[in-house]
Amino acid sequence: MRRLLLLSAAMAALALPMTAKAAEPIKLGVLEDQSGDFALATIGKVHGIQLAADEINKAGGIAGRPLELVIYDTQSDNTRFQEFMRRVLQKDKVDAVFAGFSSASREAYRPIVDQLNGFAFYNNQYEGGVCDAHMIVTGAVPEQQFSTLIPWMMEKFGKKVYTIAADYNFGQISAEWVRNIVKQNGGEMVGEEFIPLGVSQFASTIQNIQKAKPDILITLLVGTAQASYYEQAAAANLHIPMGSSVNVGQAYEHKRFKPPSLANMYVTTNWIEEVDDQKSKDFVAKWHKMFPNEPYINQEAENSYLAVYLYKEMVERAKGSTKRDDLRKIVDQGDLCVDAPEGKVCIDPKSQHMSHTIYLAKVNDDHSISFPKVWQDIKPYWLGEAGCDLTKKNPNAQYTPSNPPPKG
Amino acid sequence: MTPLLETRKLNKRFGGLQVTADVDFSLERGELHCLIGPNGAGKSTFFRLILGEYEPTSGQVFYEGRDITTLEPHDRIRRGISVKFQVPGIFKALSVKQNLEIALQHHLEGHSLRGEIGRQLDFLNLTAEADQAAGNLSHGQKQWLEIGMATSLKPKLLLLDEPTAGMSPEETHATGEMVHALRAEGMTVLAVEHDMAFVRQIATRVTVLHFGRIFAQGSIDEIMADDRVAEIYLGQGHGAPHHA
Amino acid sequence: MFDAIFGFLYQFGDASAFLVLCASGLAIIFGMMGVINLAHGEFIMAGAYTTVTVAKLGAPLPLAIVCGALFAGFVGILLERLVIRHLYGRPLDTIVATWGVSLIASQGTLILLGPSITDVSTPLGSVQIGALSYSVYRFVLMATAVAIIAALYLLFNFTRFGVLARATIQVPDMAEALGVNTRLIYSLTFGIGAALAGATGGLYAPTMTLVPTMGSQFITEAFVTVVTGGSDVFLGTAPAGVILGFIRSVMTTWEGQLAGQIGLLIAVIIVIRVLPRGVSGLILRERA
Amino acid sequence: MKRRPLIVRLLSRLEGPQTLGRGWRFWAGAAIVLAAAVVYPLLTDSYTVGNTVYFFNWVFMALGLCLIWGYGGALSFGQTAFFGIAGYAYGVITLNYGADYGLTLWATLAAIAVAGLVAAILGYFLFFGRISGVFLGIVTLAVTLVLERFMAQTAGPEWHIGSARLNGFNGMNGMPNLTIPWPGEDGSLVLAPDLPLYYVVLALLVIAYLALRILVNSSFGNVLVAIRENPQRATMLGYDVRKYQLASFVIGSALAGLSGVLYTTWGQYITPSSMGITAAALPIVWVAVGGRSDLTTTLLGTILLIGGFQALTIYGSQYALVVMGALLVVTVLLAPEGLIMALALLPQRLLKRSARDAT
Repeated sequence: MRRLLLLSAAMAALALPMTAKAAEPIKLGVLEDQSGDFALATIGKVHGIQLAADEINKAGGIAGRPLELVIYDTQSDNTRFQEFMRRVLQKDKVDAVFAGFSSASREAYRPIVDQLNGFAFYNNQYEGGVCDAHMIVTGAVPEQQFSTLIPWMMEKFGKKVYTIAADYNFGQISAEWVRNIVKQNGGEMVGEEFIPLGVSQFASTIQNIQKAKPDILITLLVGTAQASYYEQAAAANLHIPMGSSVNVGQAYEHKRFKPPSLANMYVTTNWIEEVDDQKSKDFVAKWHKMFPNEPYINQEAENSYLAVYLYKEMVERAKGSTKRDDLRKIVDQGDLCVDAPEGKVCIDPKSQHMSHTIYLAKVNDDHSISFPKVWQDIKPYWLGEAGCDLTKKNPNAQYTPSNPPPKG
Repeated sequence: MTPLLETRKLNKRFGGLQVTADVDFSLERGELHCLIGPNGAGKSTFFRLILGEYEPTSGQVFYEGRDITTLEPHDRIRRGISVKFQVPGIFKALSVKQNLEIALQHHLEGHSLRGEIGRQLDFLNLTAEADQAAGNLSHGQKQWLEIGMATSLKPKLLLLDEPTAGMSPEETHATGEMVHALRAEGMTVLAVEHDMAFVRQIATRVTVLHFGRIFAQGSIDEIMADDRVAEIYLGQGHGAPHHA
Repeated sequence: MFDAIFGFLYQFGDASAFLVLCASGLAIIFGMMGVINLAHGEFIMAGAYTTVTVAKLGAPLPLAIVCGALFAGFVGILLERLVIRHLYGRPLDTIVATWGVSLIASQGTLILLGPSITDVSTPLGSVQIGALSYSVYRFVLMATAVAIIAALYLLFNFTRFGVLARATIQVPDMAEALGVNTRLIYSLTFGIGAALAGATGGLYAPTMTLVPTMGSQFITEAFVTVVTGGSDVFLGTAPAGVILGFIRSVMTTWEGQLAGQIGLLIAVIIVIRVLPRGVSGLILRERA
Repeated sequence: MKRRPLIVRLLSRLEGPQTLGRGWRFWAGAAIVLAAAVVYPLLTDSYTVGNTVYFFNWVFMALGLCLIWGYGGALSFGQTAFFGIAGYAYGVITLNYGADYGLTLWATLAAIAVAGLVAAILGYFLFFGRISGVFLGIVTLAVTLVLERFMAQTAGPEWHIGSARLNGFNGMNGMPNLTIPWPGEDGSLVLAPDLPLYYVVLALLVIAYLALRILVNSSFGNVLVAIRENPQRATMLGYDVRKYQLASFVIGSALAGLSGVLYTTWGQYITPSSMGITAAALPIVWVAVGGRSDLTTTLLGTILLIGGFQALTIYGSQYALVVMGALLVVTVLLAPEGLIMALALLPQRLLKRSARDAT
């Protein structure tokens, strides 16, 4: 009897640290722009993370540990990202950070993540090329969006392409992708124009396009100012089929602008709220239950949502460890996937970017959305092929097609 | 011997308006020269031309025989010209002491600077107000402070633009004494003045400007005796030189 | 050839109209009253939001724009009473105050009305001229710019208020002595400036996306134009708008949008260097 | 009469009519504050230390603006231009030549020199062109905006200086931290945003502050305030106003450059938006709210405001910007001479009032 008591006491003693550990929450830092220029597209990202965390905690947390969010508003201001990335990593001591909308903000915090040896998730579609072991990217990249969009449109509308793009990294690099893919598919660039951020008047651009008479217009315009283009083009009676990788899926212009200014635009996105299959419907329903007056659930919101589940998957497969090295070992196994609203998506070990289901969304005259085509499991192939292999070495750099990783 | 200051055919036109016309003026060393004339006769403009604040439309300014027409204002000051403006030009927010220090620190520093400031304060009897903001001084005190600053530069030529404007007769007289004292120190003085009592008190020579031209020149008595001068003042209605 | 020329003229007119419109309100507030109003963009935003809201209630666009202007004007007068009034003679402090106001306005709008509101589409359709088609509404904007400048000219030169306002602003004490209610004049003048900003917002609302931070898209151009113009609204702002509009459209057609923007700014730097008192300074000197 | 040695004369300039605070009380207080600043990083965590360094980084730009605007009376709206130029210059140099042999220190000096040089050229153009008042503000603003918009579009690989890519709007990153040669196994000490960097920046701050105090209380400072008060009179006392304004502009801009370098090394990142209109407005706000007419109030005000704004953003969520705005408006209305200045003058005023009541 006495022995048994002793035994049980011993067991309790053994169990105690376990349970204590179990109770201790896993902390996720969340740095997103909830005010300022980008708020429009990013408030949903925070909600996505909150929704996922809520579900996970209701279901018993990650490896038995509850998920705790540490959220800061970065005000669309790069310096805030620098301040708060240090804060979440050093003061709040979070296990991982979900951060950033604009590429500039990502580049602003990346050195700090590397320096403090943190682990960050960038849940945003972007110009691609970040080869950094401290980063997981769940957003779509150009090769996923353009290798699908451009050939399909050239097939349908013709081979003369005109690009207007925001005059900064995203626009310039995306335009480079368009150029290359058009060439590969035997098309012709009849024009390319770069618009400085913040420009809201497009008289000259519209004329140039009219003169060039393209079959397809690729619009890579970014920011609320440049979005004015569509209204102004429509008013000038410019109705060329448009293709884009940023519109609709991010700032839901089709909901905000009066029809038909966006009519006949084709966008490749890895998910938007209009996707009509049961899974997406349920997801949207869950969402609106928690955030009844969400104006729109965009692809970045879905990326952020699935990122939380991706992290859960990693940690649980790493037997509850949240150490970056342990988690990267899981990534290296090459079969790290989650089941997202858009379907099954997996992480590519070489680049730590994510494969996606790519939906071709067509904006109709009444700005309703239809999906002429869906591509399953489109891989972020470029970085890996170009020579970024994080399983071997970590250059902490961002590459572009015209500035690829050094060979060898 | 070359005159201290000389202007040749000095013209200033603002658009269509001729403010000074072919002014040939010369000032000998040691003079106490008064410049009078009805309002708008171009007296202040003439000062600004001498100081280099305005660029003449045509003509030249000579100082100690050297052509200074194209010289920057501060260079002219450094060559020994100094001015006291009509509206007291002082540093209102700064203390009286500091006002003087800024004027004196050109050629003095350390103990000698502090000593000279003290001397000046006595001379201007502003010792009591030394640490007050210059803006709080009475009008007359402001005038004197500025004269003090202007003379601290030890100029050869001192320009006074209505030094007694707004002063009581007593203050005006005291100012007159001050001017004589300065002359005794070897300064040449050119003053724009309306108060004929003051002019009589100090002037060794008087020049009358009218419509930007030199209208008459001579001793105070000659000018007083000149009916044409009386006319232009009467013609203009006010500011007539009252025979003192 | 014709297309090229007409196309350029259209761009030129369009750019000038934009500059004149977004500067006119500021020209009065800054040019006449010397208040550096960094919240100018937020007045424009207020005008745009009001216009769109009213239009969505079914009012015809012109009426909606008038409402936008009135609302902005009202807010302007309010601001003048509460804040600006205490800052006359301290132009540099108005920078800080109005910057604060603009922060409150844009973030407040975000909190109250959300990150964006749906706009109204551009009226009047398009017209084919030569090979190119143009938005008719842009021509309306150009015409309006001219009309507004003309109206201001009449207001400030031929109405009692205008004369009093100019008197007040040039020689406050004198006006005071003459028994003019200078405080009223000031707030009215400020109100007019704000109303013009509001009108600008209303006019461009159908051509732009409406977000709380939209004001920032106008502010730089507005200041640049006003300062190039100098203190006089009519002899300054209008010509400056035209000149800068010309430079911008030339640079844009020649080298693209970036060149247009940078060209604009560099032109301003040079103009100020050559004419420290702005274009109106030059014109006034010539007239004198 | 024999002149006192230079050092004594300099020290005697530490206090004077142009600066608040004199006598042993003030300096004792200052010593206590400094002591606290030296000790406290040992009592707190490395985040707070790094974050405090971040606050300090900006103060140099504010002090520079205080000199140009508060003392010289010339409002520059474009100090961020020099901040950015120096930041990029540091990036270009270090990305090309690395961080060994204390090179980052030379890079820092070079970057500041570049900023100063640009300021000298621009300043010559401005002040010798007799541009003043608001026009000065707008021109300097235009300059910084031109730089921002130009840099924003330099994303392509063709935009590089040596092996350093400008990298457009995304900004330039990966430049090394400040690194000083140090006896030890790897022969150098990397100043990551932690204790060592803290002490270096603190030292720089103390030096800059004291040096500026000496400067503004010197004859140079006298002339500077004279120009602010009445440029015509200053000219008519034989001073070349333009030269003094230019000098203060260059010194102030060099300090902005120092801020730029420190910021760049702190986050190993510099971006065009640090030259944008918002960034450009901030220093003016700090200086104006702190109290532009004095170095001490500017120093305290700047740190207080940056820290306060950050705190607001952390705890005030989306209302942060609204509160900030309100704060600015209220300050300008209730404490025109600046928040800190108002506090500094409060005691005297109370004394005055009580004196008045007594009589």
